[in-house]
Amino acid sequence: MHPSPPSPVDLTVRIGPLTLANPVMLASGTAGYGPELSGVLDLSSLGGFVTKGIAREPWEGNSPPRLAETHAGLLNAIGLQNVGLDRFLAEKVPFLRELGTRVVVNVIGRTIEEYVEVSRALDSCDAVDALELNVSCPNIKHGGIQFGTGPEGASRVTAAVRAATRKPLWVKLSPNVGDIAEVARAVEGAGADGLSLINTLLGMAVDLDRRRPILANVHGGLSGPAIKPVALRMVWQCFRAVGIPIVGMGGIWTARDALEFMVCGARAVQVGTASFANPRAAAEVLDGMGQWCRDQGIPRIADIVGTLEA
Amino acid sequence: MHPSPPSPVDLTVRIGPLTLANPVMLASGTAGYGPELSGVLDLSSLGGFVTKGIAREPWEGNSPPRLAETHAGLLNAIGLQNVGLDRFLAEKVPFLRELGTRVVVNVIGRTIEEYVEVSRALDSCDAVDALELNVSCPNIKHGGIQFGTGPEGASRVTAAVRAATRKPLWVKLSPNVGDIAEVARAVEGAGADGLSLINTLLGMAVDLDRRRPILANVHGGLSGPAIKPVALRMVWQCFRAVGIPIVGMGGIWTARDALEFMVCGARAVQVGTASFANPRAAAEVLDGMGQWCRDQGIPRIADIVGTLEA
Amino acid sequence: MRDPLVEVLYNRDLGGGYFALGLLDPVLSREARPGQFVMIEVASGRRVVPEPLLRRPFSVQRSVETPRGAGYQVLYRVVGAGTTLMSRLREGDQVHALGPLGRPFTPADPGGVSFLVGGGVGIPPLVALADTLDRGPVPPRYEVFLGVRSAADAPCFDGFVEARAGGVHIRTDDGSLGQRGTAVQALVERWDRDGGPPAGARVYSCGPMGMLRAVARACEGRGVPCEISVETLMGCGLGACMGCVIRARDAGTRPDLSPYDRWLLACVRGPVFDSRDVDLDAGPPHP
Amino acid sequence: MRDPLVEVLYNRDLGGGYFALGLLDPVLSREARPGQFVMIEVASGRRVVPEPLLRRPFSVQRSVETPRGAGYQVLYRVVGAGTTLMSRLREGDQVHALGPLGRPFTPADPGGVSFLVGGGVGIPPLVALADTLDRGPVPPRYEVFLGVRSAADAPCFDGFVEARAGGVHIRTDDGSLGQRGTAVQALVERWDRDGGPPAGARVYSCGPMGMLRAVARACEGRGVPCEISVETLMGCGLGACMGCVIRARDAGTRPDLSPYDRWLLACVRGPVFDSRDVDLDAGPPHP
Ligand SMILES: Cc1cc2nc3c(=O)[nH]c(=O)nc-3n(C[C@H](O)[C@H](O)[C@H](O)COP(=O)(O)OP(=O)(O)OC[C@H]3O[C@@H](n4cnc5c(N)ncnc54)[C@H](O)[C@@H]3O)c2cc1C
Ligand SMILES: Cc1cc2nc3c(=O)[nH]c(=O)nc-3n(C[C@H](O)[C@H](O)[C@H](O)COP(=O)(O)OP(=O)(O)OC[C@H]3O[C@@H](n4cnc5c(N)ncnc54)[C@H](O)[C@@H]3O)c2cc1C
Ligand SMILES: Cc1cc2nc3c(=O)[nH]c(=O)nc-3n(C[C@H](O)[C@H](O)[C@H](O)COP(=O)(O)O)c2cc1C
Ligand SMILES: Cc1cc2nc3c(=O)[nH]c(=O)nc-3n(C[C@H](O)[C@H](O)[C@H](O)COP(=O)(O)O)c2cc1C
Ligand code: FES
Ligand code: FES
Repeated sequence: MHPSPPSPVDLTVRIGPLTLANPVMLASGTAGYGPELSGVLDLSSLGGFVTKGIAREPWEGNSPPRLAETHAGLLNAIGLQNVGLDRFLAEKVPFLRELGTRVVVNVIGRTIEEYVEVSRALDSCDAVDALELNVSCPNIKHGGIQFGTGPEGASRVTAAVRAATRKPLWVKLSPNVGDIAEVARAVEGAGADGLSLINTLLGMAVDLDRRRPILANVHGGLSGPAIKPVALRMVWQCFRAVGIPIVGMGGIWTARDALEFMVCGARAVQVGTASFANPRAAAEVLDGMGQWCRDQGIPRIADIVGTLEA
Repeated sequence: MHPSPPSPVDLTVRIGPLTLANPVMLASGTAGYGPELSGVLDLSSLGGFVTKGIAREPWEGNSPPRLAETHAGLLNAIGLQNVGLDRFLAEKVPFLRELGTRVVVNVIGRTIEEYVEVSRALDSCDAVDALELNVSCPNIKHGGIQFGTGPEGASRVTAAVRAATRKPLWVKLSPNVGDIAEVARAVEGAGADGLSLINTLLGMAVDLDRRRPILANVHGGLSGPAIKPVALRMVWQCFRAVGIPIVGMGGIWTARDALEFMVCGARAVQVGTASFANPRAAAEVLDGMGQWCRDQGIPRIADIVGTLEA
Repeated sequence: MRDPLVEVLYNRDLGGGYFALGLLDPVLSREARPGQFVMIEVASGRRVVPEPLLRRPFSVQRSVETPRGAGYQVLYRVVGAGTTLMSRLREGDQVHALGPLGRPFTPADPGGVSFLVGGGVGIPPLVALADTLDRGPVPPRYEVFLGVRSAADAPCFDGFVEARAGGVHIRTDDGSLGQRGTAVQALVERWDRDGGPPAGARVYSCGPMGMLRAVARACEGRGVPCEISVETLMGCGLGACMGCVIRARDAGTRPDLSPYDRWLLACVRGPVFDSRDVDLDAGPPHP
Repeated sequence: MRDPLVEVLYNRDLGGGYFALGLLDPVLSREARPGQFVMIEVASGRRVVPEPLLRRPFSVQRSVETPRGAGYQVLYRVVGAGTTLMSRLREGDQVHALGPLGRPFTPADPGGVSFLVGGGVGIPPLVALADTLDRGPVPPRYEVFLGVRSAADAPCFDGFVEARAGGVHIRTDDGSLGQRGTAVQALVERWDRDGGPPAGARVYSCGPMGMLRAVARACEGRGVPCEISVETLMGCGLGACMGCVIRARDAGTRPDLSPYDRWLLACVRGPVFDSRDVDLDAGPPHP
């Protein structure tokens, strides 16, 4: 046991050119556009905020039911309902600008051109600190998924967006692939500044008595503690495969979960589904991380990144 | 509500040429070679029994720790420790011959040649009702995994084994792929009589305070209720992609879980991890399935296979 | 918005699978408006990861005063895993209860006549509304029409058993209590008998989807403004998950409507909607 | 093999994080042999999928007779999620307890002298062994050497506080109870003082891995047969999962050994092994 150091723990982390006050962000699609959780949670206390996916045009999303609970998990098939670029800039950005934390915009598209247009428009938006390309949403039939399942598609969209923006560019990969490290390397080669890992696992739930899928969309994305072992594995695999920083997520519920991701190589983490069960989850995760560092006598949290002995 | 029919429910199911007395089997690697659970469970009451994977030579397996619990899941990295073909035939088959249920041998190999040799030797073994090719074990570095992650590898090993045996041939696929239906179609084309879905998801667990992986092998296979949504999705995808029968598994804990797999297209099911928490789980699942059919007025359980309206 | 850890004041078994849960929360007791709801952490405590994973939404039925302090009551029916766990809560247990959430009913202007039409566990928010009307500046003018399946569901009437301004009309599907029929039939019969709804009539309704459809049809056909409270499956209650949607009326054909606005978030745009704003026939808002 | 749903007779808090759990099971009470264990469903009841998912292994410490019938006792220490849940069991609760499992100790032939060497929660199976020896046909000849960290761990001595044939020697790491030192040091000192182990000496040991290594070294150096009971992480207790392995001695270099037999299943080949059969240094049998 180390004695608790008197000086506070340095919680800042750097993701490429971007410095975050601490490693905890809210994950895309689980915290709306900002105002939604701000009544219960002081967003400025967090390291960053990731918006719901933004497309060039507004999207309608899927029919309900859009959610189904599973053991230690949640299936969602929102279908990327979103306000679209123009309304995002007009209605959502003013709030985000005052947030007092890093703002990351999750970008979606049906075609490479759409990704590029959204990214280009955001390039000149001072309120935006980074872009997170969602090449991995499993909920739309003709949507991003085709880019995320192979290294070629993922690197093509990455390269195209790279050329359209100087903002830090994170690419959020799909876990529904055979070899995540291969995709990670391809995306790194195409100019990504960081990787967000992982999006949801493609899953399904059944209403036995009615013999129907519970989700109107049939398939949905599995999130929550159930997927944490898969997420940790992918973060570790990618950490060993690429040099760019990794933002880890998937089932983070407690500070220890988040620290496990960091030890496996994540520079920062995102809290998603946990916010539904407890809207202050991200703040509690952050508190617990600082406390753990103090208890362990770790002066800078960034020092634990990738320290797994394996 | 239908009145309970006086006649008993017909629980038999057919997997290609093979008739099972009922749809419930014990999954490979979770019930040893037969004797292990037979003291607590009447194996003859089940539809079938799948052995631990058998290789041409005995395998040592991985160092411990080999197990790690996760939320609603279990990671294992046994590494396919097994007695090898000769000792299997000499020591294990006599017991299996008297089992009074269908015996399926799970076959593993490091090369196609090894798969073929084991399968050829089992071809002449009357105690064996079917082979289940495990092209998907994630726990060995130079093992089966390379066959399972792509359609080419999986169909090559299937075709080679097909030529070496007349026994019904089930191929057990890895879920760690981008497009399971593509692999399923390839394997069907190569002569498989059935598909077993799914093997474990590749995952990892971390001992935070020691900064080490919990499993000595670092990675392990995730099983249990956590993976059920992924398994149901893959069964449904494959059911729509191929014509050969599917044996479903992955997190089956209750009769309703098993019935969900059948509604999604599984002709039969296997109970794995649940047997650890409750060694009579498979028998209880079977009882519950019969009861549900009676309650629903379903005379033949085979009629519900693939009846999902989606 | 607050998400306090509140104390269970009581959790009364009302019979028939119905319970009344009292929670200690003076702030919410004072601030909640009729039709608003709370998201209750049903599987709190013991486990890091709860099962079920999500909280459950419940209408605030009424404020309560107890020796321990002010709070509010939720009336609920045990239907699944979450409500089963809830039914095991005991006095002194603590749960997180986020709220008050959502858009409340808009009480009628003084002089109007309100018709409160409720079915089953949709009745509780109407109790809150009636309590508010009773406390209003002018003598309230409202009438209550309630329907349940049978006498076994009588606990749903909790809060309307006492005398109310304009009377309470009770219907059961099987006639085992009150008259046989539905709440909406009773409302329509009353209007038909009176030669139509009175001037300044407004309807407030909450209940199963079939009832909401019927009440909306009855009101829209007669030009009566109608607010309905819809119950969809809710992930967060805050507008963050987009899981709770209900279809906007004529969503597919209105050129003025952004595709984004075709599905409305019931937790923040509702649960109370003007019946003309939503399409109750489009896709099940809930399995 | 049986997996009965048994009733909790009692679950006594012994202090210091130790508990004594009594389970009603006349059959197991009669049939369990010293060193055997049970797999207890710690997270039974409430939830379809338990958390933790797996059962937990515990040695049968002793048979008990109660007004309710015969049963057995397990002495355990709260160390994690499973034992925390276990500590909440109450009289009358029911749990599945699978057993008796595993290979027991082989009590010495009459005439031999047994040395029972236990540490911490490895002491309970030695109570079972001592009880068996006490019931044997000839006056038993055995001595007990026990070690724990400090006086706070005294509950581990439950079952050895009463007088035992050849005396009970107690050591603590910090000297806060009995003499300072370890159980193995005490054993070795005794032998050294007597000019070596007596003829017909046998050692039975259970405790932390470090202690088992020391006891095995002491015995093997002096040609004393030694049985040790190892605690590995167990998935099933039945030989079905292959999770619980311990390394066979010289596994990598023995040409007679099939690769299959390099890792031994502790639940069926053990938990009691001849110390010469296993390699206690190869890989942590448990994190
Ligand atoms: C704004 C709002 C206010 C509500 N107020 C009350 C109330 O005051 N009293 C009360 O008893 N109930 C109320 N409900 C419904 C209540 O939330 C559900 O009954 C509860 O979530 C069911 O949880 P469960 O885990 O027990 O059931 P589950 O196991 O989740 O489901 C059991 C059955 O109930 C159905 N169900 C689940 N959730 C809902 C839902 N949100 N709406 C309709 N059906 C559902 C399921 O489809 C299933 O058939 C309200 C719902 C909303 C959205
Ligand atoms: C054959 C056998 C007999 C046993 N008899 C007893 C007994 O009589 N009394 C008793 O108190 N304990 C006994 N144990 C150990 C007991 O099984 C563990 O303490 C228990 O499983 C821990 O469960 P948990 O969920 O509380 O801890 P976990 O949360 O699983 O783990 C907490 C800590 O304990 C360690 N641990 C977990 N399982 C084991 C294990 N099997 N062996 C060693 N360390 C472990 C973990 O590494 C971790 O550091 C026995 C184990 C075996 C294999
Ligand atoms: C309801 C819901 C909506 C989501 N929407 C998005 C989205 O718009 N874009 C995106 O990249 N990820 C989206 N995700 C995925 C999460 O950002 C996150 O990657 C995933 O849920 C795993 O983290 P968790 O287990 O902590 O939730 C969504 C997840 C949920 C549960
Ligand atoms: C401890 C363990 C060992 C396993 N060994 C094998 C094996 O040898 N061959 C195989 O094909 N699958 C093996 N599996 C996978 C299971 O057969 C099954 O596909 C998987 O566990 C999913 O089912 P479940 O969630 O019901 O356990 C093993 C699983 C576990 C948990
Ligand atoms: S419940 Fe989450 S957006 Fe409405
Ligand atoms: S505990 Fe499963 S094989 Fe030993």
